[in-house]
Amino acid sequence: MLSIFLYVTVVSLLILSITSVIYKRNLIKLVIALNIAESSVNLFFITLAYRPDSTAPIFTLAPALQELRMVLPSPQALILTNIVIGFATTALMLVLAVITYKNNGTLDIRKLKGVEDHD
Amino acid sequence: MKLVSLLAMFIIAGFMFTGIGKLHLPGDPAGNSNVFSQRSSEKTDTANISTMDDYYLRNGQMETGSNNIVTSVVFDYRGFDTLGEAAVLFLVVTSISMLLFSIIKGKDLEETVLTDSDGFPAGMTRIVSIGTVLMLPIIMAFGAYLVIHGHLSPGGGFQGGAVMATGTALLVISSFVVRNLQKTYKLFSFFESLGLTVFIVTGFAGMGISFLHNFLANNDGSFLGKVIPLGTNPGFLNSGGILPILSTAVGIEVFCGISIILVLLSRALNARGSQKGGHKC
Amino acid sequence: MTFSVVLSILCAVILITAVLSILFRDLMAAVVSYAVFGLVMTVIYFMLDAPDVAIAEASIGAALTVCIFVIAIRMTRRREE
Amino acid sequence: MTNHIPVLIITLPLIAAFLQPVTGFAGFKLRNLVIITILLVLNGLLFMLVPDVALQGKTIYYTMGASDPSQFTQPGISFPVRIVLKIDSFSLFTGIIVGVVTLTTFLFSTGTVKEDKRKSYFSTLFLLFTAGLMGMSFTNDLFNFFVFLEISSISGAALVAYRTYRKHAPYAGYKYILISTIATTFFLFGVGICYAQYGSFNIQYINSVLAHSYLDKVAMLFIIVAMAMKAGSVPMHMWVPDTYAEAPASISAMLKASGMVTLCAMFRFTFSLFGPSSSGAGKINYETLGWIVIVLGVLSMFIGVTMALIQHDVRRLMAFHAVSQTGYMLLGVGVGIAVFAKGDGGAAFKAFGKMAMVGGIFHIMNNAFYKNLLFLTSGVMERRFGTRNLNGMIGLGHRDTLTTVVFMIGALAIAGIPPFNGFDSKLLIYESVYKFSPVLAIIAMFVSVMTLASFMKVFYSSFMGPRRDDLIVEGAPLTKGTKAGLIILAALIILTGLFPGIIVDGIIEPAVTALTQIR
Repeated sequence: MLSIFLYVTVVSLLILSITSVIYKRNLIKLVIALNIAESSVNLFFITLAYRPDSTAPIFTLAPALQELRMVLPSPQALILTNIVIGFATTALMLVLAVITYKNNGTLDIRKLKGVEDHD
Repeated sequence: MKLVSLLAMFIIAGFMFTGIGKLHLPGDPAGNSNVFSQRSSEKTDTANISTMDDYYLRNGQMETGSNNIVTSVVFDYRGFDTLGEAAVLFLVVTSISMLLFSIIKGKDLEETVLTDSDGFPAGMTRIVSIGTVLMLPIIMAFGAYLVIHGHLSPGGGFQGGAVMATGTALLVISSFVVRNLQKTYKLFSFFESLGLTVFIVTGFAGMGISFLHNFLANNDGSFLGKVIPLGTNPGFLNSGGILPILSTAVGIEVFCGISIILVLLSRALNARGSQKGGHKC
Repeated sequence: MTFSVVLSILCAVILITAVLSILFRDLMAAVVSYAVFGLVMTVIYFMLDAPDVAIAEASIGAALTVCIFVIAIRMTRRREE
Repeated sequence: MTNHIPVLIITLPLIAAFLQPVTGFAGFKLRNLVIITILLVLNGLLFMLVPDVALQGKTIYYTMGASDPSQFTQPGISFPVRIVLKIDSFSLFTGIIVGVVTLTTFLFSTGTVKEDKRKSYFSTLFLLFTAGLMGMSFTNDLFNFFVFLEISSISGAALVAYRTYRKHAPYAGYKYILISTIATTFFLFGVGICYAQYGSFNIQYINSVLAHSYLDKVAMLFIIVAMAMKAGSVPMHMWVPDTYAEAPASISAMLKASGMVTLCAMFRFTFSLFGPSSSGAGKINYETLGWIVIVLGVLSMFIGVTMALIQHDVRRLMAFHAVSQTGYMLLGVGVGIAVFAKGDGGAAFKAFGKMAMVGGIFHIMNNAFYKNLLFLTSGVMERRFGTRNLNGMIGLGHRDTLTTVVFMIGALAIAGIPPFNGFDSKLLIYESVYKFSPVLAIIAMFVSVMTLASFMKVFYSSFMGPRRDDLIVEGAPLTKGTKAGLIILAALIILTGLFPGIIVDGIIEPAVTALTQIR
């Protein structure tokens, strides 16, 4: 039950963000949408790693039990990497959007369209 | 065109929603659920292991000398990914410098900030400035703690570096604009490069065996090589082999990299001619 | 049981904040909504036993990303056309 | 040291890039020299591997951080727990393309990209781009592939926007990174689904336990859509012309190489990841998949060349031809996929499917060379006339003999005229595709004729005609590095065209064998 909730959230976030990438026209709004897509991937991996009645994979904090269960460590490690990569991509996209605004005076994709031809 | 992409999106969504029911659900544990059952006391125990994560959970502590298995995966088993990730951050910092130095020009580099009579910046109220000054040491100390204790408690290079960078963000939003951008930039950029170089040199140091080999772990008594007991324990700071070194290198790199991004962006915001069309918030 | 209920409420909050951050035409409001999204995401990560990821998400997703978004919006214009 | 070659190939450009803030102070001549040396060393290392890997068919593994790096797994367990690099003939082939293209492109860019403060950033990003492409070629780990994909796409986007003073360059960079981010998100979803089932990220291990379940097909959909998006195949080709047109000429060439590497990765995922596993027969319907790839290929060929015919902007014209040429490779390999796992024990594959694949893969290499050359010459044209519009160019042939000659070579090669390399691979594709379906072969020939027409237009309008020195904006002669880049590529095209047998037997055929495991 619980897991279905999480997976449905993941897929809904992905669909929401891709649909808004298709329909939104503001460059900064697109960056927000892509961030949401990235978060959905992160949530997907963390959900994959989860096991009920377990502890975090850190022995310092773990209870001294005989029967020790832990969540899976490798998706968490990958998501750490992905979060930093996502931040980096966001920063670059925002800087490109800002310079586009400085050059063209608009952030609207429709107004930027069709200007690539001859110059 | 939009309709086509939307249609494609819905097809993919249909696949995903039908796929959910078939996914490995977090209720049924793949592999061995009990970490220590039938675990022999050898350094590497390969009996009764069916998945990669089982291997990490059962052997990570003894092989890398790190209590935090996530850190041992990040810096040891999948250290090459971490190198690539650090390269991505370096790459973005380089790109942003390249792009923003076309906006930030000449005089903007040494622009001085308006200050009030006590030397605080004039942009925000005194509460914000003093709050920043009080908060900053705490944030920095917490970040440094996260970096250094990465192999013992939650934390590590990325998290610590990012927390320390929120200190820079605090400075930026409370209008402590950096006085001499050129010098600050060079300093940060030098330390960022240094962090990365330390990382890759540590990787090459194990090259006698293989790249990024944890050659310092479990050398009893020597530098960072303390052997830790199996199971729950408080942990030792001088264990973990190359993990603390890599973690510190990445921490420095992430802190300096994100700081450069923030400082350059805020300076580009205050650069002449960019106020037009901007809004105060 | 409490765990499941809290988690499902948080999932609902996630979806609502995501939709709001897409729908708001005022970009600053959208970014604030995105910050709430990041914070709730942090809580979810913590509940799913991922403290390492939670710390990273708290500092990067909820603080630093929002900071650069705000700077970028101040350099351009605040409303969508 | 020889068994460390795989890791050296990826880390050498990384180290050089990380030290750029230090070496950048030493002056630009020294910096360029260091970078050229590193790229030469990379090529040398790659060719050192050719005898072992391509000719003898060995596979080299490199496990990061293990006590014995040349083993695929550790003793006692059946799956790898660390990141493994794998060099077989196919990844070596990809690596050689990257090596040659980066070397010639950097040589070219030493003369054409203005030496100023920002050039130091340019060379850093260039090195990281190289490292990303090399990593994509050699890694055998899905998440590691993702990281290198991000490295190459972010550096590509920043380099596309390099000339920020141009009005639309930043927007072109934005488009590129937007598409790349969507593609990488999809890719990561596919990786997650694979991980959810098999608990591993290693391509070879996943393939050995693949169950061909429904989820595998979903994962395959995600991964292949992501790769096709990034390679610029037809449904998602709209970003290609804008991006290629606004980038500096050398970066257009690099983007093309990146597209080729992505395409190679797509083929590798089709065969090495989702191919029939050693444990059981393939249950994924390869014929349908092959037909999807073929249809994408034919559409790419046709739409690309039709759009190219009406362009007046030389770079956009070449970008549309890039889309069209991608179609040939998809066609060749698609035919191979369609007959790959048919029930006749691989007889159809041995009869003509393998030849189609050899043609498609050979075309990747040829295309990387001549397309690179054409993009570089378009850079020279743009520099001379200060515009990309064909109407503003005339009579360049009177001044730049070298440029004229190499452009002619490139144009004839892309059109598939006999003594050049485009002919050899296209002939292989025509012959084998004709056995599969004659209509497809006829379409391919027709597209080839249209390509020739389009390049003749460019040649007549910009190189022929009266000498007009008043239109020339920049008349400085080409530097040695620039000339060297052009000449090396032209020589490679002619050599490959004259002796296709050596290349096909030495590199391409082993690559296809390594990909499909069918001898």
